[in-house]
Amino acid sequence: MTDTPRYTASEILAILSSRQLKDGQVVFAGVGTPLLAATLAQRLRCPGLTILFEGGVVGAFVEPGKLPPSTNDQRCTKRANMVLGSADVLLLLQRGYVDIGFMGGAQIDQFGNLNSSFIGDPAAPKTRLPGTGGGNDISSLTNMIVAMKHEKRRFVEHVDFITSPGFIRGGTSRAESGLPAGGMFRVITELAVFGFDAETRRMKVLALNPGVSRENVQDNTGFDLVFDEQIAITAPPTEHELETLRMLDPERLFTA
Amino acid sequence: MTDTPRYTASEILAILSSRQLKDGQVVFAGVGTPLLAATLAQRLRCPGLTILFEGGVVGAFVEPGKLPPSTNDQRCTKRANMVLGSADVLLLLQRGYVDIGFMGGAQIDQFGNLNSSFIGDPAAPKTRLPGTGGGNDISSLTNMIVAMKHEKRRFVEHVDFITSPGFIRGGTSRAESGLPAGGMFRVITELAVFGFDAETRRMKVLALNPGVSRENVQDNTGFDLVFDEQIAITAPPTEHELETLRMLDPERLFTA
Amino acid sequence: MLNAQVEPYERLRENLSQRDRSLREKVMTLEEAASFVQDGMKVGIGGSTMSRTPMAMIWELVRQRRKNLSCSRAITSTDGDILFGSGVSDHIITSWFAQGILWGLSKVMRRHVEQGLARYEEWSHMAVGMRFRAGGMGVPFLPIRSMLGSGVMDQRPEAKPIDCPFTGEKLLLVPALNPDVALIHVQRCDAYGNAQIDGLQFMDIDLALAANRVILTTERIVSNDQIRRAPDQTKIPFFCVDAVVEVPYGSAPHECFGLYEPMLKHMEAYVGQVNSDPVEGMRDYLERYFYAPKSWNEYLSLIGMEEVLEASQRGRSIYND
Amino acid sequence: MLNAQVEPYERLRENLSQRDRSLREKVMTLEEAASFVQDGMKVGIGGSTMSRTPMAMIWELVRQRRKNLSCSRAITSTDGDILFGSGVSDHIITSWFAQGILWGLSKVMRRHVEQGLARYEEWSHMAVGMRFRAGGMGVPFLPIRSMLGSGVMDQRPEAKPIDCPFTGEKLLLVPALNPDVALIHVQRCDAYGNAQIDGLQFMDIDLALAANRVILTTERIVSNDQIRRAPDQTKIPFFCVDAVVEVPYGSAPHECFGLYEPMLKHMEAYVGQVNSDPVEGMRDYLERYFYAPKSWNEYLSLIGMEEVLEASQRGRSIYND
Repeated sequence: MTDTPRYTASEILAILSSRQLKDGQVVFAGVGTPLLAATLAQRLRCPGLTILFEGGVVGAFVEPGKLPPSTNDQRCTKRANMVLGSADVLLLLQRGYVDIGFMGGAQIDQFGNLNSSFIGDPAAPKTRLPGTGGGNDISSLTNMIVAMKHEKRRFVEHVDFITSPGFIRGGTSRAESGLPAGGMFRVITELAVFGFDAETRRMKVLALNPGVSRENVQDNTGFDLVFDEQIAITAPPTEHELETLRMLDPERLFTA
Repeated sequence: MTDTPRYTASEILAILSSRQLKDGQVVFAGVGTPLLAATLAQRLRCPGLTILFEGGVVGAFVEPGKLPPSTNDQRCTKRANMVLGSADVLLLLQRGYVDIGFMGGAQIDQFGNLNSSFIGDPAAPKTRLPGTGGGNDISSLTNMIVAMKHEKRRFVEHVDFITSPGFIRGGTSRAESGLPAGGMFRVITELAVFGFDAETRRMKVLALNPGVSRENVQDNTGFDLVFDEQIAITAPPTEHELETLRMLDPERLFTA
Repeated sequence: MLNAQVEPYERLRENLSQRDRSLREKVMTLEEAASFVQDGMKVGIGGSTMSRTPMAMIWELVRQRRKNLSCSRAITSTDGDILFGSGVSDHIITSWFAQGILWGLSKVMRRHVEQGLARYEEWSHMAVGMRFRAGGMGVPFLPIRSMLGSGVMDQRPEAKPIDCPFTGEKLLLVPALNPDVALIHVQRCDAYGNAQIDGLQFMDIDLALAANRVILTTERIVSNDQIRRAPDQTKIPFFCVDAVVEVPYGSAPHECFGLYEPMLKHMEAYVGQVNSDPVEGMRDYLERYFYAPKSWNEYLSLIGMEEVLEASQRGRSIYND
Repeated sequence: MLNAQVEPYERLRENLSQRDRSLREKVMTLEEAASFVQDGMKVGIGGSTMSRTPMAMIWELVRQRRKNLSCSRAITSTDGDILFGSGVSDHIITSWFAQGILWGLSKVMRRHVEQGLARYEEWSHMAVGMRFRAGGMGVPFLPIRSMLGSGVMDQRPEAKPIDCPFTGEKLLLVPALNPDVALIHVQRCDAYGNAQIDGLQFMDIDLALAANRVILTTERIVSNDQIRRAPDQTKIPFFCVDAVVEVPYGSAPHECFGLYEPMLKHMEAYVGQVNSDPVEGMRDYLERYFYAPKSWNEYLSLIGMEEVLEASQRGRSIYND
């Protein structure tokens, strides 16, 4: 495949994530790869994609080269349809107006639970991580896409702490915890695209990224992976995808 | 007292009501006499009086000759400091930002309870009145001044229905009902100014309007009145008060 | 049974997930928009008293002879008379119901309620607001500190007094109200339904978020670019909106902030007519102003050019120094 | 004991009735305004992450060596580092605490929390917002549908899971948060404290209503006439405000919507310095930028004219087509 353009792990993450979005969706995006991927989707295939940001923004069109350093910066409001309070934009999720929540992740487990609070015992943590932000609210209240780096220490059997709930302990435990709506939909890494089994709610591989083997993925994962019956191979990033991505983030803030 | 200017019952009601307000207060005013009296107080003695309206207005300065037909009309916003939602302006009362609530009344009882919902049995009413509007909220959440016409059928021992609570059944019954703050402060009529006993919470006459006798007041009241030990005689409206009032309401919408 | 009136969360979410919330043009006529309102539905009405009443949409529902609607509104004015008098509604949830403070009691309301032809369900004004707000937030209730100790509370078994689990204080929980459809009139919106409201917003934002469908009528449809130039002023996002209808003077004879004040001569004549005979007076008024005109513009011309222009002059003056 | 953190309603009302809420000028200096903040108080901080941070007021509190403040904020950035690192605060209630997504973890926060020098009390972002909102509404709690089933909820016995009395659904009641003082930075206000906020408002309106005292810092003090010309844009009414301080660039090195973006060179140098040595690096930074300057303007000149102007150029560009 000598014609395949060269790309970084961050770039394929952003591009494959953007492919998960559909035109017309209302997407609540976190900063970093999610924001970049949602903006990329808007430019490539989804002009009617509506992006919400935690800072209180509905329908932003972020400018190329002016990616905001957080979702609470004024750059997030560029050409927005509406600005509103931070709590109010989260309440839109609770009411059900949002199709997809789209976040990064520090640590994930087999049921799609995310940890961004503590490494080690929360009472005496090895590392105090930044915490949930809107992550807990978003993952509690809508369907989630998570884009994250694939490392063994990040893909664990059980997270040290559930910051943002996936399917909790699998099965029906999410609904029983008081979260009848939403749940993990996709996890995208530089190695593969994952979904979740409809019954057990365990993570499973849906597609391998180009040039990645089953063993590659399993070796980088801290629990036994389920593979879908028919594993697809994802098409590599196109020149057009890469060019557009690089136009959006010329300083490589999020695609280094 | 041949020098005393002539005035209508509505006019003395508005003027005596306006005298109850103090500069610097935050006053939640209903339409009609309250709005007119609060505006009059602003013009005469209280340039720092802040008027709130149910439609969602903070700090209005209503224009002479342009009295709004309701507190939900745009005229209420003239030279306002802030406009906000109708529920939000009522929440300011609940939080405690408002000094005085100021309303009219259709029917009142000895404990200052107001009825603007039903004459007769609520299940089969003789007359269905307009209802509470913000009245129940205002009287539940702050100190009240009520301006109303003095008629025997309006001043009753027990109202047919408590739309806007005064002291409920007197004593500590208001606080026990879940209303620890606020309560009736003054009732102003064309005959007298009333307060409420600190213990029994029964209505009592504080001052008689000029030319009005104790018997006049009692004869027009449907329950036995308590008279304060020292009954004052209210000073009659001044020329300046009347002129200003008539300038504000030249079409006599609320002072006929 | 009483609790049945609070929509279970899963049903609310299911309704919303079925709704097309994508960015799409949804401009249509009054006739087309009326199809969202079916007999027996719960209908939330925007504005308050005589302000930003979605009168053109109500006019259309009367013409299409909808019935048994359960309507809710902050404060109800002559719109409530029309809803009861036309037979469109037999149940109104509100805090105050008369034609306007200038005119005393509504004989139309009195006749319907006192004779048991229709129900006026009274809540405090804040309670109505908190019911829409709970609906808009996706929670089943909100706590308030009013209505306690009053007859208004005694009449409302739908609300639940509780002892606060944090402080032991008495509170009243008011149930969420999620209308099937909301009718809201605004100064301007784009073809997608991003709506900007000038001046008093009343309970319209909460109502728009709470309802399962929203019909917007608007004085003007503007470009999406114009909306994006002032995103602070957008009060209702497009994904809450299912229909956009451009209807200049769509609140007449009521007012629309910054554009026109109430058409008080028409209102006075109306009040005189229906209060002197709430049956025949109303029948005649509906025939003449609601059923007979061929279009909303013909209705406006019956109100009269002079009155419309004079109301506009007063309406615009709010922006004068 | 846990419930003791929710202010009883009677105490809230008593506090407010003692407060001078009259229409009066309240312009003062940073030094004077700081007197409203006493050691050990609960302090709510406006803005979010790097936006409309009331940095000048924080700077003054550090200079005056306040201590043991319990601070709350939507999202905490380098302001939190400064509060912990200076010893002003040993407890922060927030949903996210790092310097900014660009720089990874805050070594300052990690050192304080992991060594038990200070507490980071984590709530979900919406929960922080609903805690301020309950406080601003004068109710002891609000119900939410997030945090359930998570470790975040398990760590927060202050919140109460309940079965909804209307629907039987699981809900979480989050307790009202009424800070003793709120620090809020705005684009403009008048001498009375009527404040207008452009762009993102974050949780500042709820915070202002919830707090028992509010210190406003503002880029400009404008006339009351100017406020009254755009009452739609007023977000905080004067009677919530106890002090008004005019401080141009009062959020530096963070941003203020429409005026300046973050001063990222300064931020990067800061992050490099404190993360390489969270003790000495912080001590040196505070000495140089917080204790040494004679005035806020001198602090700004240490950040540097070029960086301030460049941030302003980027800030204003949000209004460019």
